[in-house]
Amino acid sequence: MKSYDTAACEILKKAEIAPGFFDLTVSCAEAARKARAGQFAQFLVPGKTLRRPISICGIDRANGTLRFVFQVRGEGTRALSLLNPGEPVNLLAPLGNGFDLGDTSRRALFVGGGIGVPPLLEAAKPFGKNAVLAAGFRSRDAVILKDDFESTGCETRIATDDGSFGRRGLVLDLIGDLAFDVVFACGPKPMLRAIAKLAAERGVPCYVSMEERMACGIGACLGCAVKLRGENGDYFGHVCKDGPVFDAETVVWEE
Amino acid sequence: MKSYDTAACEILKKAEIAPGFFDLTVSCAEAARKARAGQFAQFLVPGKTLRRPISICGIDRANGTLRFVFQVRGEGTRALSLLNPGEPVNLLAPLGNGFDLGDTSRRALFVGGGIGVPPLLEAAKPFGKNAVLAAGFRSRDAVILKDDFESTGCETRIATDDGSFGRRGLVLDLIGDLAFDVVFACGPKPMLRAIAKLAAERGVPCYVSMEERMACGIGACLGCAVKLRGENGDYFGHVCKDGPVFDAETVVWEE
Amino acid sequence: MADLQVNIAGVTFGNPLIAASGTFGFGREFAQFYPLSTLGGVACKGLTLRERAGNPPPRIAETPGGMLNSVGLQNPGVEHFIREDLPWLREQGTAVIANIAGNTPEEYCKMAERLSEAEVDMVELNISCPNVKQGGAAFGTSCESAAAVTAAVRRYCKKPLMVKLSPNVTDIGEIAAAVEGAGADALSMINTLTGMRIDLRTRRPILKNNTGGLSGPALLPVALRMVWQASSRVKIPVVGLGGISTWRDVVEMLLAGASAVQIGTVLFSDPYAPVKILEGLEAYLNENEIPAVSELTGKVKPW
Amino acid sequence: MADLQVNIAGVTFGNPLIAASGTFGFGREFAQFYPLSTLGGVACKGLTLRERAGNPPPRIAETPGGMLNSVGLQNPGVEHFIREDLPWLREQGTAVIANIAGNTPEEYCKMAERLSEAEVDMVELNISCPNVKQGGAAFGTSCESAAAVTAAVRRYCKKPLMVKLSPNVTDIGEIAAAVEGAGADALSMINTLTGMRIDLRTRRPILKNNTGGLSGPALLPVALRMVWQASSRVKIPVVGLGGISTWRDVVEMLLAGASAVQIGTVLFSDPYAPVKILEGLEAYLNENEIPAVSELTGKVKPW
Ligand SMILES: Cc1cc2nc3c(=O)[nH]c(=O)nc-3n(C[C@H](O)[C@H](O)[C@H](O)COP(=O)(O)OP(=O)(O)OC[C@H]3O[C@@H](n4cnc5c(N)ncnc54)[C@H](O)[C@@H]3O)c2cc1C
Ligand SMILES: Cc1cc2nc3c(=O)[nH]c(=O)nc-3n(C[C@H](O)[C@H](O)[C@H](O)COP(=O)(O)OP(=O)(O)OC[C@H]3O[C@@H](n4cnc5c(N)ncnc54)[C@H](O)[C@@H]3O)c2cc1C
Ligand SMILES: Cc1cc2nc3c(=O)[nH]c(=O)nc-3n(C[C@H](O)[C@H](O)[C@H](O)COP(=O)(O)O)c2cc1C
Ligand SMILES: Cc1cc2nc3c(=O)[nH]c(=O)nc-3n(C[C@H](O)[C@H](O)[C@H](O)COP(=O)(O)O)c2cc1C
Ligand code: FES
Ligand code: FES
Repeated sequence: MKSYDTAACEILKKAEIAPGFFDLTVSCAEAARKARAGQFAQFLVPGKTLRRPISICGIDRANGTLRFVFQVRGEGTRALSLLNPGEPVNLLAPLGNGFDLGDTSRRALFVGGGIGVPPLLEAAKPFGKNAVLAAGFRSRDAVILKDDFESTGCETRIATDDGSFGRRGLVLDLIGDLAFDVVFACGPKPMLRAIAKLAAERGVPCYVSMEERMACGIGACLGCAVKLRGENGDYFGHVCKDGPVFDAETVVWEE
Repeated sequence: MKSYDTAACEILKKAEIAPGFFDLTVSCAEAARKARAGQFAQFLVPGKTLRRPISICGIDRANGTLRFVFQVRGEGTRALSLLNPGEPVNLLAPLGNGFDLGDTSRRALFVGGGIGVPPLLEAAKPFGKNAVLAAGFRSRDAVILKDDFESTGCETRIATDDGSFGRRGLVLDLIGDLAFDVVFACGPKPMLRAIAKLAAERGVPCYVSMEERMACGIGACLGCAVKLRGENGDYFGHVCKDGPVFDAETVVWEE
Repeated sequence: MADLQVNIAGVTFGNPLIAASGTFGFGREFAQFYPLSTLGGVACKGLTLRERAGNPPPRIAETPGGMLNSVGLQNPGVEHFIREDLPWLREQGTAVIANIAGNTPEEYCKMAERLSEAEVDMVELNISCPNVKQGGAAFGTSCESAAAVTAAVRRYCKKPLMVKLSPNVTDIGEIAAAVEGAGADALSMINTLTGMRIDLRTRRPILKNNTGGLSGPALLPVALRMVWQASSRVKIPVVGLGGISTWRDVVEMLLAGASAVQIGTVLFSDPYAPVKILEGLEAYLNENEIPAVSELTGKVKPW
Repeated sequence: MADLQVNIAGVTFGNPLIAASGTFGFGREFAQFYPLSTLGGVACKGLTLRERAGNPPPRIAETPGGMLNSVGLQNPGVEHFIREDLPWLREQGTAVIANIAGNTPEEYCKMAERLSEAEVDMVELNISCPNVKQGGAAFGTSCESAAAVTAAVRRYCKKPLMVKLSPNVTDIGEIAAAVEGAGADALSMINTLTGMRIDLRTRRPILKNNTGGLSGPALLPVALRMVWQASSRVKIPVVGLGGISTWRDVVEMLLAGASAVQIGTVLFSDPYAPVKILEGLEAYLNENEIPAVSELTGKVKPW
């Protein structure tokens, strides 16, 4: 019956992997057992009305742990960044649909922008050398998880806004020459819209992980709406239940 | 100009001296230097709108520390009881008027009910052997600070509601035979009212430390009203500024 | 063991905890945490005559001690509910309350008529939703319109009729009395207070709807005051809600005059809240030797 | 360096932070923490024509993210203020706002007349205090009475006249427009929302007055919404307050339409809040290269 953990889990490891970017390993055996790449957790922040959604970056079923990488954006993520190993944390996980990886012998392109990169790591693993990551960051010191991707066999191509690392410019500039059979993307909406367009032009399936402000995280409050294309016209689906991963073709890319 | 600390002070010691009664030693040199017996501090409780008033139980100017003894009554005091040595705590102190001890060669009677006992300790010290404490507690395991009073030279007489320690009954029952020149009291209102009446009958000055729900703690919000007798009739004074210690004769003992 | 059962307008609830409309969907999502029979009842997501898409996102904003929502009554319509959701929910061993909202009295009446044939235990008239441009807010904020829509629906509704009041009014007692006079069998209160948040970076309201409804603990003292004021004006039972998050809040609400309570926003920080609140409530009743929870209703002694 | 100065109805404030009436006394208690010139202005404790004893205690109750008070306008009367408190406060280098409350329009007028001769910079008409049994609440909760008392006072008041609105109303925009029409030079909003808490042990309301006024962070989203609604209805400046506790809250309030802000309850948890808020506000303006704080007013772009 009970399919989520809300019990207090324990922080096992914490590291600041780039200024303002934190890497947490949490002990939560039940959630780890059920989790798949692309799902997320809702973190309770003491004193806050709403939980904070953070994507699962790594799943270690053997050790019963989940890994999360997040950026401090406001009070809630700041509070989470102050938690230390040994301390309890309450999370509701795993939530959402996760990536449908399909045939992992396909050439898979992973496209990530900034804090959109971590949710892709666990999905890239099974593709091994068939995966390429094209990732964009603000600058050299905001580059995260490059080694993690490379250690799964994945090729990495990096762009930075200021050219301080990799190529100067946008993620899209990194992939003009690449051949791929499927795309998995996470990052700012304009980036997702652009990659969705490119994939559509090439006739390649594209899966995007979306963000929206959430309350319940389980599909009950209808808070996290995203406009989707349906058989009978556009409608509002929900990131926490129908997503966070959507087939890019079903998303209505407004503005 | 600045006459209170609001800076973060550090908890140096914590002990649970009876079930639900906590004894905190806080490092706060400036407040310790200024404090006198009977004054109080306003403790900030993270996540709560209002600070919690707790009386000063001990002053150690040499070490720059204050001692507080409090009972867990609700969420705020529970949160304070979870603080540990080494952790910071934000307090505004010293506040209020404190006891005017006067001539310490007088025979002083200290009357305390339950958690009303701690504020009397620092006041009893200068009276040494001239002091007697009459204190009432719920039961044996709620008896606190007896040794502390005795080590100042003070005689102690204890009553418990259930007779499990000392005499069974009320504090007032402990003092029928005593001779005294001045009374200092702190505890539940009915107890204060009774002791005020007794002192008035014997023509002895009586000082009572009162409680009221507070917001600012410094006399600005007029929240902590207490009805006092004035030259032009009754009026509302304020526990945090005019008190917490009042001459019992000026208090309007209603109900 | 204390008796937790309460009766509101002829409907028996196994205990006084009801899930608040819009925070519990049609119950399915929460059924993975515990049997829905844990709850005395479930007030379903607000229904409209036809399917509604709801407002564009963002629909959620956090506030100190609370949150704003501008979901805007996204729902599949009353027929879909009766066909697809009700049969399942009916089987869960909890009382079912259908919450309805309309743009015109006629829409309300049609829904009430349709639901009168369905297996719901009670109809909750949402005359207070602040997110719908026309109708919703207006009905609940004047005595005349609140009474008019209640009276109209009363004629079509064969189920016990509970009217849910808006707190965005000058005099809640007056509205409560007007709605009682128009034939309501019970009141539920309060719905959300209208609020706003602004994003400093974009200088735009966080909610695409600009404003939204405030719910959560921040609301509790206002809800308690209004339940106290309204329940002293009417004879029909009042179901109290707004910011309840602990069993102590439940007891306060009952003392203030409520016969049962609803809980909403607390479910988002703790989906298991109903289980914990019930445990606390039972322990409180037993420790204080209060034989039935219904004895608490309205027992506050004002000064 | 950004220009922090703002002008409200002809009065210059060194910065947009004003202490809210009733939370700052007449300033003396806070002068031990920092010079009062830290603040742009001080709104004094609400004054009545004659001394008032205020309500019996308890007067304070905590709520989630907020608090209730039922102080009930305890004050020494307008003459005593002018004689004993104003001369000192006048010397502190901050603008002085006299907040007045009356039971009848005549009382308001007498006070306004008397204060017109005194060294205050502005008069703030409290038509919203919910704690006074007669008068107070009524004036602020209908357009007619709000306009009537404003118009009456306007004739006697030679100082800039700011009217402080109550949030306990159905349509704040309507009241704001009525008060502007009656001659107000500025609006301040919001006063407290009426709330209640009950003591489980005694089963009595915690406040001896049964109900009290809700203030503190819980109120912020309601205040922002009302300031936004009212400022879009009137041309006179609006001073925004209600639950402000950080510099970010101040910026939101200014964007929503306020020309200056007041802070109250935050002073109780942190008496140094004004110093910290100002630091944050200045840093924000400088980082974003906003030359004057007054440029933020009303800059929210609704969807
Ligand atoms: C499915 C999903 C997965 C996510 N995964 C990650 C991740 O792996 N790493 C990471 O760093 N961030 C991730 N985010 C974004 C993260 O949730 C926000 O940065 C975080 O909620 C901000 O909280 P705050 O208190 O620090 O900020 P505040 O701005 O103070 O938060 C205020 C409110 O807005 C909400 N909010 C603010 N920004 C966002 C946002 N971008 N998305 C959703 N809600 C927001 C908060 O949850 C909160 O309710 C994810 C978001 C979603 C929806
Ligand atoms: C001048 C003064 C000195 C005090 N000294 C001590 C002391 O030395 N040791 C000790 O254990 N207690 C002392 N108290 C009582 C102590 O302040 C309360 O027990 C405490 O505030 C309860 O907070 P809570 O969050 O645990 O309870 P809650 O009931 O959850 O508190 C809710 C609100 O009510 C207020 N409140 C509740 N009870 C009291 C009370 N009795 N007096 C004032 N406010 C109250 C709280 O401060 C808070 O604002 C003193 C009170 C005053 C006024
Ligand atoms: C996301 C959300 C959606 C809501 N939808 C509805 C609704 O459809 N119909 C309704 O009557 N109330 C609706 N409400 C209001 C709640 O039922 C309830 O009145 C309010 O949230 C206060 O209770 P709470 O503080 O316990 O959440 C909604 C509230 C929230 C938070
Ligand atoms: C203890 C207290 C006393 C108050 N007294 C007055 C008053 O005398 N006159 C008045 O206009 N407002 C009074 N108020 C209301 C405040 O000025 C302010 O409108 C309200 O508290 C909301 O702001 P805040 O959330 O920043 O405190 C009082 C508020 C508090 C908390
Ligand atoms: S957050 Fe509630 S439906 Fe997605
Ligand atoms: S608590 Fe503010 S005057 Fe005493």
